[in-house]
Amino acid sequence: MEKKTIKKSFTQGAIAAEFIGNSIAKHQNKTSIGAHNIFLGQVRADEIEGKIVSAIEYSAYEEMAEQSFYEIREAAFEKYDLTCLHIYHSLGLVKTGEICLFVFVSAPRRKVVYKALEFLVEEIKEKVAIFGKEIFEDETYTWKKNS
Amino acid sequence: MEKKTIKKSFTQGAIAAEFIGNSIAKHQNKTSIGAHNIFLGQVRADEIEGKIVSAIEYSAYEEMAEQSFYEIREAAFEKYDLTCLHIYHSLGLVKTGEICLFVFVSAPRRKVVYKALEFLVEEIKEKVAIFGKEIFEDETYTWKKNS
Amino acid sequence: MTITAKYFGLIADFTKEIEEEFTIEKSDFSTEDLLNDLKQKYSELQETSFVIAVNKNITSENLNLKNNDIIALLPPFAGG
Amino acid sequence: MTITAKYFGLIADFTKEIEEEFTIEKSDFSTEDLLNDLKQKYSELQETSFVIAVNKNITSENLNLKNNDIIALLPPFAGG
Repeated sequence: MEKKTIKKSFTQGAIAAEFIGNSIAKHQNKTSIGAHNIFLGQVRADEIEGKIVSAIEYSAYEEMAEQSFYEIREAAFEKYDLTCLHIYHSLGLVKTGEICLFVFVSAPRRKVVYKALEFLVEEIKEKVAIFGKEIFEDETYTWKKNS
Repeated sequence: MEKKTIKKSFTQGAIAAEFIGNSIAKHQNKTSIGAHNIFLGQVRADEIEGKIVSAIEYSAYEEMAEQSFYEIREAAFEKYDLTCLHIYHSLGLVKTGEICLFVFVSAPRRKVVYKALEFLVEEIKEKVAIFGKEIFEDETYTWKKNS
Repeated sequence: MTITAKYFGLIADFTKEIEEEFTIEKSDFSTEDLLNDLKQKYSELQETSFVIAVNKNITSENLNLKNNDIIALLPPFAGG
Repeated sequence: MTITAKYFGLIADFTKEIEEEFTIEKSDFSTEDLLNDLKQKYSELQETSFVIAVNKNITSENLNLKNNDIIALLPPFAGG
């Protein structure tokens, strides 16, 4: 008997561009797919009160967050006619210019992928218990809030 | 004196997953970017009157189409606050499972990238003089129409 | 005057050419005149849906043609 | 009963702990009772915006707690 395991979305450190390229390559044997839509979150070198962000250190309530990712993924499959979808989010240190969020949806036809991707990203931002410490060049920090 | 040249969007054959990964990597020194959104068109193995599509052969009115890509790109920069955007479309043979369209938008904040990407893809589908011959496994073909 | 007609996709299939040059004796010759001549030459055009571009601009008006104009016959687009 | 409080982000900064176990003598003890105690212990909580999750479910109701419940104090989310 197969046990249904919850697919993990967290990954340690930044998400490499090469990993994204490989994920795309893995979908090329699924010939019912006509459209992919990918969202990438990249860490910005924001200026906050005169100091420049050099990295974000992500932490999470992991058990709860993986459960939220699972629910968001199920909701997306329920709402949209998707062939597959993947979510990856960083934990730990991600430097400016590096990628911390990778959301990937695929479907036979394109119309549905725009909406599905926006739904997923907005749900992740709003509902997943992830915390980000914006670390400045002088090693002080502030806690990030989503807007 | 520098002459402004129109960036070319057409590329010969399929767009490799590795090329997409490399494009993403090239944006990691732009630390004002917070969000990327990527659309990929992939050739489907559609069944049409009992025959399975094995490839699409793209042709175009190239001089006119490059001009259309240019105008669509300019319109997107006008409408949306984007850091950069890139469009690549295949010419020639693209097999099922391979990628024929790669549209890549980047912006400081995410809200704008969803709309910008959808605008670009829909404009490309509607306004660019590209033609696609859907080639079946038995080497007969039919002309593709966008829906 | 001399004008060039360009054919794409499905249309090039039955014109068997991708480009043709026409020398027009009249000085007054419009896109509609050209299309009428082409529909005579290629009867399949009568049942084909297409748009035309004059010098790379799509137009639905009946334009007067000038020397060296390029008229493209474009079947439905299928990019992406 | 024994309950566990978990602290995250900004809140863990001032609790200096990521987790604390509390043994409650009363059988009738709610999330609101817990929060009142915690606000006494960590005065910074009074000016901090957060939500709570009981056994991984976010709740805005005042729930009665049971043995082994896990209550997480979650400051604003910042994923992506």
